Amino acid sequence: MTGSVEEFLTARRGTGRPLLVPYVTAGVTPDWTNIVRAYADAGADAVELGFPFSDPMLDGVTIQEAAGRAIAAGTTVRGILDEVATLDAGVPLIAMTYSNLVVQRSVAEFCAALAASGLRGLIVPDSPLEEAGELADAAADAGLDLVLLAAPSSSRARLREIAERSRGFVYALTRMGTTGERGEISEGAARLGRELKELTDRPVLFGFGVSSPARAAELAGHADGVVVASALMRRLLDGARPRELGAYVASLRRALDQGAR
Amino acid sequence: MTGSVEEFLTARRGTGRPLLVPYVTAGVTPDWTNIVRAYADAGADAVELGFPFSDPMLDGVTIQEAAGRAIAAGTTVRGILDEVATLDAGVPLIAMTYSNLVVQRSVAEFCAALAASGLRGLIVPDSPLEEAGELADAAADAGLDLVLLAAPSSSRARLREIAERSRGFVYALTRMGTTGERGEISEGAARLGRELKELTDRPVLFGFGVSSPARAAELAGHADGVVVASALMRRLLDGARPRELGAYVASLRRALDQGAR
Amino acid sequence: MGEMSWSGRQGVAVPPGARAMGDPGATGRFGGYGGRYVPESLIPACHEIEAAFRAAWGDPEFRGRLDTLLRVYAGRPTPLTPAWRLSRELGITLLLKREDLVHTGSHKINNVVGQALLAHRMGKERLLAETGAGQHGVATATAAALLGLKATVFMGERDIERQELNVLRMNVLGAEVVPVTTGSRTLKDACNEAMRHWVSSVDDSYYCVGSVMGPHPYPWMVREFQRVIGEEARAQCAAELPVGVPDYVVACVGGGSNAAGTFAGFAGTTARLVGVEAEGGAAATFGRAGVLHGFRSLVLQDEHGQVREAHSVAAGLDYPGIGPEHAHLRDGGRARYETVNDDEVVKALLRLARTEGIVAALESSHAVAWVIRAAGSGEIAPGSTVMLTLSGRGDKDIASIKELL
Amino acid sequence: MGEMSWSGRQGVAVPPGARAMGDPGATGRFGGYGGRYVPESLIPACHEIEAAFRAAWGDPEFRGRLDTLLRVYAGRPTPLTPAWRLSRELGITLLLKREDLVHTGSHKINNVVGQALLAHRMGKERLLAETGAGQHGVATATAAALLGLKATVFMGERDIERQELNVLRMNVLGAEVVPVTTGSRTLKDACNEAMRHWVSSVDDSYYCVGSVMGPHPYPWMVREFQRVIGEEARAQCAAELPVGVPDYVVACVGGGSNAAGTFAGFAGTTARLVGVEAEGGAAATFGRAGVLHGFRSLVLQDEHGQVREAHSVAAGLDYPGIGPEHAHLRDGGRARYETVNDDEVVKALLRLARTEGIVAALESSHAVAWVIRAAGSGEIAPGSTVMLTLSGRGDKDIASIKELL
Ligand SMILES: Cc1ncc(COP(=O)(O)O)c(C=O)c1O
Ligand SMILES: Cc1ncc(COP(=O)(O)O)c(C=O)c1O
Repeated sequence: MTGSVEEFLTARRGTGRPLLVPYVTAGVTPDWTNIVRAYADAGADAVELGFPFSDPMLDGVTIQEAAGRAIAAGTTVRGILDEVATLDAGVPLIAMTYSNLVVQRSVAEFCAALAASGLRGLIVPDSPLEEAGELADAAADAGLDLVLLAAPSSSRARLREIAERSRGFVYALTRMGTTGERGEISEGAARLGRELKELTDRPVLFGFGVSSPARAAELAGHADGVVVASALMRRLLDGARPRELGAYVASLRRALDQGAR
Repeated sequence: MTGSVEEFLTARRGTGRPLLVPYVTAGVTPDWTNIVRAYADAGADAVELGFPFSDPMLDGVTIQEAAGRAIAAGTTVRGILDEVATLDAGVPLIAMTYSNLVVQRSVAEFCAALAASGLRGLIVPDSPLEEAGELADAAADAGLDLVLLAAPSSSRARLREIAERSRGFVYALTRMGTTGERGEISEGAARLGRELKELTDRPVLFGFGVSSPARAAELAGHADGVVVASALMRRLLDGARPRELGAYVASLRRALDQGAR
Repeated sequence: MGEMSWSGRQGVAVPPGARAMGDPGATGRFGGYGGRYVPESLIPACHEIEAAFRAAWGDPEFRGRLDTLLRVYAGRPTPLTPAWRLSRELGITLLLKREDLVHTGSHKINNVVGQALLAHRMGKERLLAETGAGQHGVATATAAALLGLKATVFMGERDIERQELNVLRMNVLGAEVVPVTTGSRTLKDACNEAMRHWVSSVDDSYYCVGSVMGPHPYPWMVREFQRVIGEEARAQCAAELPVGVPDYVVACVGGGSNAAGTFAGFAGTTARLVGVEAEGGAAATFGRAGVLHGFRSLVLQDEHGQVREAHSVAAGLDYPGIGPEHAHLRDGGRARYETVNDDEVVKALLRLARTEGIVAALESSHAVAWVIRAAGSGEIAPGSTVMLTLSGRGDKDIASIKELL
Repeated sequence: MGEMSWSGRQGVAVPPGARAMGDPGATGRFGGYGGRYVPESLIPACHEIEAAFRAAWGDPEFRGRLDTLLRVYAGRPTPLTPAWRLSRELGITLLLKREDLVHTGSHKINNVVGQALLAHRMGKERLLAETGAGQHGVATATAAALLGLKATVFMGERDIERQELNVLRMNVLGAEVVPVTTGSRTLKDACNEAMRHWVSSVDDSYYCVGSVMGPHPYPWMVREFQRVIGEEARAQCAAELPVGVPDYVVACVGGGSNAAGTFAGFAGTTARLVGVEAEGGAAATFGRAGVLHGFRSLVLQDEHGQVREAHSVAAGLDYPGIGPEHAHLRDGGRARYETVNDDEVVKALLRLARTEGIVAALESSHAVAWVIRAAGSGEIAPGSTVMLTLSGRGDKDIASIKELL
């Protein structure tokens, strides 16, 4: 697999099918890399890889718990990168983590290490536009796509800037809240998707609260696809094996494909 | 028995023997009047009768407990007086109680009731010189001797006034403290006895902490006799019957008489 | 908030005002009440204290020292806070004199700093005190630490259980807390025990009485040390209120020290003075004349003259007597005394907490409860101004009202 | 007492002084620290708050209201109390800025009254807050009650156990206390949870941050609301001290709000500024640069960037970060940061209680412990003058130090 996240996703979008990006917390189980492979095999267009952090401010209980498990199991950035280096999933891998892990040495070093291991993108939810400048440069230098988040509360002016400065895709939050399955998709989600689509040609993906195949299909109708995290991680915490998680991703894939028809 | 406490005690003193005034809390047992009789039979020169009060500020634990028992058993001033009226002990009975019981209706009424029941004297430890004026008049009118207390802390001028205004005898406190057997007899006791004896011809009796026959004899050497309370009440609370209390008074009597020889 | 105007001009100098509550003279009599009903052994000490207090009170250096300590150490003057939201709900103007804000959390410190300075001046080494709610004990332990004196505090076993926090505070401050196991095991018995101990240690110990009670000069002296509450409040009202004087001046009454200090500042004005007692300890309402703890006053007692145990949710009001001057003010009609029950008190505490963010002591909440009731019934006319002394903060009571939430 | 002269001229007007700790501008940067590291969802709220604060802070009516509330409601100015006996023992002049005397018992109220007024002005209905020791939670519940707002307070389960009294106080004040069961179950996790809740309720809820932390404008705004401590103290020192300025200005540091407010008053003077952290939560000493709870600063973390749990006997100092401005002051050498251990702290609490009759909070006792150590070692030269901010009272800690007596 070559090319940037954005090139890859844009190409996939071109096939007319909504994009699907499932999430896994790196290190949450010893065989987590198998989960990545299972996602890819089940039709994921990219995989979001959570680098666990002790204080995940924007995560709900499910992903908090997954991160807690991974940290307790000794997961480190270095360890994840070593495993990623040997993992060829066939789709782009996008790191998602919090600023504190990114700034440890320097953002340039962090981005370079990610790229060297084969990661193609980066999401840092507590690094909004005004703090992302240096990071965006470092990511660009390393050849990583820095994905920015857009929220229902963002003004049109901010959305314009986010759409312009985001790389890979634009991560549209379905609602005001943390990750997690509970809570309604805000009415603003459709509006947010529409506005972003007006503002940019980049892929726009919805994330947060995509709790079922039906919900995924519905949301994909307002944008280019979805990111699914807590619904998968809850199943994993409840004991699901990579194969079962893959099957769930496949069911999401089917729902998206049918919804798009 | 006729005459005032003072006449009675002065006459007894004339026989050359130290005076002995044992104490009992009225109502502490159903047969408390037998204790009074046993005291008299054992050689008491007068008996101090405690009218129990809920808040006996100048009493130590032993007499507090005796008072508590008596009150719990339903003892009232009226009830005590009714029993006293039928009790001819052959020696003067002196009431000892706190101001609150004395002022209930009027001090005149209280004194008259005491006298009517045959009591001859009254001790009110929380009624010092400056508060005793009205009470002294009422007692005099009723024919009761109002006994005043003198303390080691009293100035010579106060002692003079106390000695002058006390009736029956002068109650000299052996020490600064409450009733009770514990605690040393203060060095000032001898001085206090001496000073009072210089100031008055009235009998001077020591009270507080007269905890043994030996102590009684020693103290009597500095004055005209002793009041013994806690040592008796402790025995009573420990289960002693009137006969045994009488025997203890007899032992005090013997010690005093021997000490005087 | 904000509907009621409030300039915030506080802490103004106290004007020398009408001193209607005056010197009770050598006999310490307030009408027929007061006096010095203590054993002869204590009479010299009472004389000595009276003489020392008269000298100190007339000595500008002593007054200056006391004043400095009250300001620089204890945090006076305390503000007069409008109860903005509760006032609106009740249709009156309710002003709170914030004794809850002084060091140690109640008005007791005003008195104790004064007495401790006096004891120090008299060369005493130890302070003795009785305590009910523990506030006076904490204040005494505090002043003892400040002046390098020892402190021994007598406290009923029942109060020790109810006010554990304050017991621990006294321990932390280095004071010895002596549990009193006699009688009702509350304040009344702690007073007896403190008196007994005082008799035997009067040479080096000073008995620091916690309210306007005890033998002369205590009721007078404690009122004088608490007068600062009323004088500050009077000056603050003068500066803040259109008419200068409130219609009502209200305070809770246990022994009656916060009320006496408050009333002293307003006795010479047109304000109606109201003392509020706990229903289960309402000596002014249900008491008869008697003698307890060294003074003559109204006392809760049975028909035979045995003193009753008081019962109140507020340990500091669990006292069967009332300061002698209050009995006198009642007889003369200058002040009136009302009662409220435990239930009203707890409700009042919660209501003030939730309308004003002020958690008052259960004792102080008695005054609040009466104002709520009287404003509700129209007894306090709509539009009236009420100055209420909030004698202390409720932290000490939180554990005991927990179950009632 | 009395060897040290003290005129008692307190509460003087605060002079407009050198404002060395200034406005961090639109980006909220203190050198390399600070910023606004929050999810995009919260950015509009942060902008809105910054704009509202800038407008309010420049609005005399808002300032007047805040000033009135601080004085008439919260009990400001607080006195500057000479620690007479401890000073003599240590051979220095130790002055205590008495934040323990303000309403609710700690400096937290200064900030909260300010933020609550701001939230009210912004039309918000609810205050959200995190709390460690519970003091900030109590202050928030208090201000919410005062202004008729709702309050939801997030508190770690471990702190709920340690500071039960404060939980009950919040309940009495009508606030909802939400136990936080994640992570170390202390302040850090309560912050995370408050942030998460804020994201989902940002329309009607205002996040009332409890220290100089969080995204811009909080660290700056909270310091400005706490500046009153330093400015009062500065004016009081000017009025009382021969040289006008103390040699040392010392405060404990959890997030760092009482220290920041104190330092702000003295930054433009020659005083040496010392922040004292708990050994087990000493981000300024043992931390590395990182990003936590929305700001960049020094953070206790392992080699991999996972944030460590702080450990201190003082719940309010159990925080693995430090306000960004402190990190900047440290880097620039304008302030230094020291650590003391739990044992020294408990000893210091008892020593102050027994020499001055002041039971300080465990948090505040950190500052006292350092002064005792530094005066003992000669690091603070004999004869020096030390101004120490006593951030709060120790009543909340009494139960937890019980075993240590
Ligand atoms: C807060 C508070 N208020 C009132 C009282 C009652 O005392 P007084 O009637 O003397 O003011 C107490 C007594 O402990 C108290 O702690
Ligand atoms: C009394 C007291 N002091 C200090 C602190 C620490 O906070 P900061 O460093 O923000 O002043 C706290 C926090 O709860 C506290 O309660």
